[in-house]
Amino acid sequence: MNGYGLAEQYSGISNQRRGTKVMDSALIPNGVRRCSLDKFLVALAVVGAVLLWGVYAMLLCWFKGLNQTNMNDNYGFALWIWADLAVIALGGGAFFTGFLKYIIAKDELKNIINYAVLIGFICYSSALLILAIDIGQPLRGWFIFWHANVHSMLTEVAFCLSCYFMVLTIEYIPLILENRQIDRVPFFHHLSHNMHSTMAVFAATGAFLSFFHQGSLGGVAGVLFGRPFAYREGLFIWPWTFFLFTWSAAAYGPCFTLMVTRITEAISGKKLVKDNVVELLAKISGWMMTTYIIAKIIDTFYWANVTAPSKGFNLIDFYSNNGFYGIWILVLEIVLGGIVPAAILITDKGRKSPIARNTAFVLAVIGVSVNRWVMVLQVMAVPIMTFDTWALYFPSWQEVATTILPVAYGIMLIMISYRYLPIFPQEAELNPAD
Amino acid sequence: MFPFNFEWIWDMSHVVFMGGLWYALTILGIGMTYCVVKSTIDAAKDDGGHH
Amino acid sequence: MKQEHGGVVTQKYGMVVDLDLCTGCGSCMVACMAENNVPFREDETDKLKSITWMRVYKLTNGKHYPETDICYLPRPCQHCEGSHGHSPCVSVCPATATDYDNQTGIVSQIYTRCFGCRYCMGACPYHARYFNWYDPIWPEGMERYLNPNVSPRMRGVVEKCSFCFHRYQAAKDKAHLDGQKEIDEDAYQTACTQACPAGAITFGDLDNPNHAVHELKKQPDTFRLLEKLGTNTKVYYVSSREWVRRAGDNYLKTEGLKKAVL
Amino acid sequence: MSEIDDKTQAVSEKAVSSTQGQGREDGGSGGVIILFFIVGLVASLVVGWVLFPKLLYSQKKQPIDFNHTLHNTLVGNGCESCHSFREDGSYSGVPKLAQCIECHEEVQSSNPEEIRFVEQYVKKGIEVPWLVYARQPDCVFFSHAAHVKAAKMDCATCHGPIGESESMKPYQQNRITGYSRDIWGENIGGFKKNTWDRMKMDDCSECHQKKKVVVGSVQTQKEGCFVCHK
Amino acid sequence: MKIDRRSFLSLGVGVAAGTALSPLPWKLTDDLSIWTQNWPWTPVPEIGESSFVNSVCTLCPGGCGISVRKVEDRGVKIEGMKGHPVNQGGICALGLSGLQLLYGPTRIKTPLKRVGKRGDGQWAKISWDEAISEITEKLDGLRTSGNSHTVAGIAGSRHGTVSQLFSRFLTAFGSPNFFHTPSIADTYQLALQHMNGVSAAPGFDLENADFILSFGCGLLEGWGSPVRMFKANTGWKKAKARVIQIESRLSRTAAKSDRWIAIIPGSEAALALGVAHVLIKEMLYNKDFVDNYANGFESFVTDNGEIKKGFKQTVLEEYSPETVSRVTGIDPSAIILLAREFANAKAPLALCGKGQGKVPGSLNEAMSVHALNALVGSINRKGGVFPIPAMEVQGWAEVGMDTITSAGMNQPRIDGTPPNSLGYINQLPSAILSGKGYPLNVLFVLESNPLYTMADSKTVKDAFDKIPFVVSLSSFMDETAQYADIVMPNHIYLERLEDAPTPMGYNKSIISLSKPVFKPRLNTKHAGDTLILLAKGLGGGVAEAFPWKNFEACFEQAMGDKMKTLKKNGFWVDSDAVLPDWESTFNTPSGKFQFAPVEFSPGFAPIKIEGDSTFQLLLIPYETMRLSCGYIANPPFLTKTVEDTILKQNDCFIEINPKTAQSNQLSEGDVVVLQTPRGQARVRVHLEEGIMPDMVALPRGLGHTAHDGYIANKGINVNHLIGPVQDPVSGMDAAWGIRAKLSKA
Repeated sequence: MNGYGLAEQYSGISNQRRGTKVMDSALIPNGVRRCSLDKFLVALAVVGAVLLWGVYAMLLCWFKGLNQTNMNDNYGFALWIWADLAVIALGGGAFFTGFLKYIIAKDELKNIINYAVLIGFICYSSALLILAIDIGQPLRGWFIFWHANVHSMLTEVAFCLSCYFMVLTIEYIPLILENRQIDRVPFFHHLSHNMHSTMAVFAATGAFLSFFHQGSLGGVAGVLFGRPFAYREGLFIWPWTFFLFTWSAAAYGPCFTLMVTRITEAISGKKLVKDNVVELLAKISGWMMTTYIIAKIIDTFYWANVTAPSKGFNLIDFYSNNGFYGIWILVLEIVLGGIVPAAILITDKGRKSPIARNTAFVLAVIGVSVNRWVMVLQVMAVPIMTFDTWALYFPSWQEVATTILPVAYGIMLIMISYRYLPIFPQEAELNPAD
Repeated sequence: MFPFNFEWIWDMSHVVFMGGLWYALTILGIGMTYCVVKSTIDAAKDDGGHH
Repeated sequence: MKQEHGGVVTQKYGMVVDLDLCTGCGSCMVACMAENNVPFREDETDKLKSITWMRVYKLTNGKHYPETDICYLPRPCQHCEGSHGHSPCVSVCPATATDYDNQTGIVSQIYTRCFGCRYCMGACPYHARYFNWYDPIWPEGMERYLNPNVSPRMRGVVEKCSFCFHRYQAAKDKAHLDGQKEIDEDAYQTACTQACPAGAITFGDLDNPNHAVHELKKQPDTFRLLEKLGTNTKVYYVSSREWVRRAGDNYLKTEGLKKAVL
Repeated sequence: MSEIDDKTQAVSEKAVSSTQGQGREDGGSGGVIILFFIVGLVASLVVGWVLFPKLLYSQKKQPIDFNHTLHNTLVGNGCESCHSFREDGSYSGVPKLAQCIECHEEVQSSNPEEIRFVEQYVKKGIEVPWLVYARQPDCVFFSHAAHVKAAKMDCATCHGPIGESESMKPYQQNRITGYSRDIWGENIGGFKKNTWDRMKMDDCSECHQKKKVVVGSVQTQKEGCFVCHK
Repeated sequence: MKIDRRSFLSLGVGVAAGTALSPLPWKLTDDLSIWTQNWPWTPVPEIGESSFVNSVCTLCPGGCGISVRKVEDRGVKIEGMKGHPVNQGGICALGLSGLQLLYGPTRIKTPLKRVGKRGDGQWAKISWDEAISEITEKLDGLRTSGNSHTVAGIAGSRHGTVSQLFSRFLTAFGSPNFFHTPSIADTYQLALQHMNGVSAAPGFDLENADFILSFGCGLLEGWGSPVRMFKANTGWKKAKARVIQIESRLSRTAAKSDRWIAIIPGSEAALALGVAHVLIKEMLYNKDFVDNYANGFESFVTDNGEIKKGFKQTVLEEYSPETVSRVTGIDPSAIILLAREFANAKAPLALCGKGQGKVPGSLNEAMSVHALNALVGSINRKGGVFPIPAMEVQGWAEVGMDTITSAGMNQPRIDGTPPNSLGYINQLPSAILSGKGYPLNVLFVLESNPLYTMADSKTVKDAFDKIPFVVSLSSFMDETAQYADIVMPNHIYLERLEDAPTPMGYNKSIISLSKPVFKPRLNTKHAGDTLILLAKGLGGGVAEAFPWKNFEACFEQAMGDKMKTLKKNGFWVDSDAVLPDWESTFNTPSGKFQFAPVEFSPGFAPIKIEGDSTFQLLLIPYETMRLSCGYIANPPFLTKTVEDTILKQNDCFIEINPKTAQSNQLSEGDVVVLQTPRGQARVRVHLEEGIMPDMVALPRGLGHTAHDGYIANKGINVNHLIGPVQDPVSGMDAAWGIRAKLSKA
């Protein structure tokens, strides 16, 4: 590698700044424009400050214990686990887009797959980080692997999550290797090339793993036969929520990818992905959502009329006598967060209208997040013994900060990746350099 | 996790579950090894070709 | 009705709690805390963070003055058998830190194995599981009263009632020394049973006709908590008051009270 | 490491740029690379297998150098003469001073260790702070009665031939866990030859599985966890 | 050979491979997780030989036998003693928490002398010799100046050897001012004195009664001997005996009773007489007893020639169900039904003494209830009430009276009661503050905490301010010890030799032996020994009255021949006592039971409690087994069992009927100011259907300001809000509540 001479040339404090700038521009992909380094660093610092706040809260949780949170014995699972489930559902765009691209061979999607992978990588690394904070004994976290109980849905989640994170890393690596400077190293150049050519195998493994861990996350709640609000009958060892979660992650994940793409476009002020790509993914997502929401409605009906009454509950018991969980939440989840975006995205007109399309993405993201919220927090809140009361909880700042931490980390990773890696293959074409 | 772990039993659950796990890990392992080895060879080839 | 399991006699320990006798005095709770090294802090009024393996609930009939009525219900871990030992909590624990033992019918909790994911707490409809949100610290000198038969827990793990299993172990030790194969009914009693000044709690092997619980659980006014969930618990309750029995489970408005399944 | 290149340098062909880079830095020979690999490998193996255990364990001397062999010849009932069961079935473990005094009220021999024992402990009525090699952590319940009385096992099966020792080996304590080294075993890799070489959970379970004591656990189809945990 | 970055890379790969192949990372991972399983700040209890030592619990007057489990010299658990006649193996929550008191931070470690302002908690550690000599010097001065009577003592009880030794100390010193913490037992004793003509405590044969009519007694709230009451209650349930609870609040007793009858508090005597009315009117009373063994049923002529209305006439004229209904708020038909059931029971028994019986209460009420028992013949018979003669110490020689002693003893008591009376501590503060009699110079406080337990704490504190020298012999840094000038810490109950006398209401004379289960762990001294040392320090006649070398000798002499049994069994029961019959046991002038003692006539003179009509609500204190409200403060375990509808963080809750709350525009959890004529406090609202409208209830046992962080500053001490109310008949405190009002904070 060729750094020695230059390092000498640019040594000296007065030259340091210039050197940094040169280094920065050398890393930026060819043929694209990026904002000034100063602007970039300021933005990075702002997000970094938020990240540090989150890190501080995280350290508090690790060193002082989970008393730093507002979780309690009724709310053993709270904000974090919701964030975990939501982030994994939203990161589902990666596996599903990969599945479509590599297995179903929807080739247009190559123009968005990089970003889908990056978002997935962020989501899954965040999920693992949150889990590491959430457990009471982080230094014993590896017991879940070593002393695994294969009957536990959480074991399945942990295994598949970790494996799938490996897949995402494998998918993300070639992207890093495509950096202008790294690519100059022959080994890395070839590695990138070879990994691309075997990607279908990795993507298939990823899809397989995702199917199971998304499902097991649904199973986490569905198998709780002591919690009639969550409990579902199912197929063999899998409760219906297992399939619903997989299906919804596949359906809603791409919406999140598309939403983040749109936000990136808005911030960078550039069109990054062509409309036909967006519309294709939106269409597939829309149909997935449609089928999912039908299944979800059937599930809700069956649960409300058969499962819950067999345990002595009426549907309304789960949505009354408390200050938060009203029937509105069911409407928000199914109608606003399900039927409406699905309806927009399966119609040509809806897909073609940027406003309608973007609204659908946002609604979809809300819809799936509400679903995950309900399946985690409402499960904990509903009283089961007749002499129990509703438990409501409000997160502590430490919980909020540690939940924002991955968001800040994600933004930083996107900023850096976008600046230095050729994430959007169509960018140069759509934004020709003058 | 491994058959020598205290919790391990040779039953359906373990074989299916852990089987799936090791299957996935094996694919990832072989895939990555293949990529690394092939890239090393490719890089060496480039090198040789140039001299 | 004793079951032979691999040539060894198995037991199914359980409790029958007479709610007509229980006065809600709290002795069982304190006996449990004292026996099992349950920690405490200066402020224990947040009951959602306060560890009491045995908790006495106050039930009311929901009627207005002066028709209102109160009943107290002590709730230890119910040691659910579920179906074939798959209690709500046991099958969900990812690290095998909690387990159902067919030999005694007791749901174990291994604190040093638990890594604090709290999934089991989410699974338990009885709130019988408690998380150590805080480091258990005893004021200087007070750690002297700690019982060496029960290991104090550390911050970040789940704990719960063990039916005073260490007392079973102690009874076994004595039986081994005396060359006996089985232990007597009164050789193994939980701390709460022993302390209850009203004698409301009876403990023993539910399957053993020589133990008092065997007959007591068959009383006509017996019920178990949340039977419809299929948790198949080993703690039976008795009450002569119908509203109390009905409070043991959820019923649709149209439903009548069902008899406990024995 | 930084890869700095002049921006003006043309890098349109990836292959070209990479060969350039390669060409410039290719100076090390294959032999050196392999040598460095081996140096790194061997060094870290030495650190891990030799140095690490030395650092990990602290060495403590027993307060008195006790001679088991000598005592064994003087008592009638083997180990149980001193390590006895209490009436409630619990095991007394290391004898208390009161038990030693039965013989050692006065100095019996010219052995300096015995003289020290009598002077420092017996006369002053202070318990000897023995360091117990086999002490399990607080979370473990172990029933000596079940093993010695019911299963009629030999002490040596778990404790080894300590009864034939003439001198007390140093007590090694893990600096991180506080455990005695005998729990993990003398071998840092955890390998063992004899039944008494290690006292970890797996070692207990190994024997229990062989003996097929009871199979009660739903999860492990072995013995219930509470059999050994408290 | 050229070393470049690739060589270093290679070295790194080698190191990584070697490390992975060495045990280092794996063992470290494992050890780190094991480290979390053995955190050095998580205590590991020491193992050792386990043993049980029997003793008796004296945390309350219940006198339960306990069995303390020890591991080597540590106490690890307190259990009920099997075979003890009082508690039969059972134990209450407070008794179970005893070791927290033994090892807890509220213990006083060494004698202390105040250095800062009173109550500031600034102390200098002093030696026992210094403490003794400082006090004897002061006492000697008072004695030689003829002011021996200006020394007073407050004891937790008037029974038991230590209390009697304390009383003896004051007598020998020359002061008549011995006070004790009173209870319903004192009122009962007076009732028995007047009606049965005996000086005795009441024994209730609860176990054999089949119909229990309880006038607000907290039978399951710690009344009498708590564990015995739980056992009795279980017996009643099994024998299908019926319990009727007359109380304004759905207490645990009321909840467990067969019928809860809500009553306007303070009108219990009226109800008792209303029931008597029906019994007499419907001729349901025991004619044999009334005709042959009782006096004063019919009107009679006194020695002075006055015609005195008999019980029958009074009751028939003034206590018809309708009249009584107006006062009590109970339906007339309910009263009639109650009377018929009471009369038809085989062994009916009426009881009084609200809550735990901590307040002596109205003598009228006690006598009315006692009369009710008499009407059905439940006096001196199985399942009834009979006298248990007080056990005086036999073995000690009479106190020799030198001139100073007799001069001092001839002074009137400071509370104005006759020299040999029980003394009324409730009148002590006002007596001190009024400045009418003589000033108090020294006050000794033993096993009691008047600054916390006495009604109207502020006035009590004002009175204490007037006493220049206060000596506490408490084991704990309680409110009174905190306010003392010198603290001479007593051994805690598990460390000392002592006797537990017959508990209140127990139906046999019994003494249980409290013996030192543990060696004293702090620099404390047995209060008995402290008293002996003080007496010896004073020399002369005082020392002569204390001839023992230590308390143990004194105790053995006091126990006499019972000592052997006590040592063997842990308790001594008067098994020779025969059940008194109706013929020979009434020691009244007539030799018969007195329905209408000449001095009194059972009637309903309601105790007027404080507060005018601007206070629209009634505040009543209530007691619970989960809160220790006497001298012993709540240990952490017990506080842990207190519901969050009683205490939340540092706020305590008032119970109020939802209807009353609604009319005051209050809802659950609201913060309000509770105001009474005696004071005000910030509390929170808890809606409770089980309380009469227009009332609020506050638990006793909260609101400590001293002790440690586990006890202090939790809730409100109800004694800040209520004042003592003097019973016009007996002079004892008869307050059952106070008028109050609520305003939003």
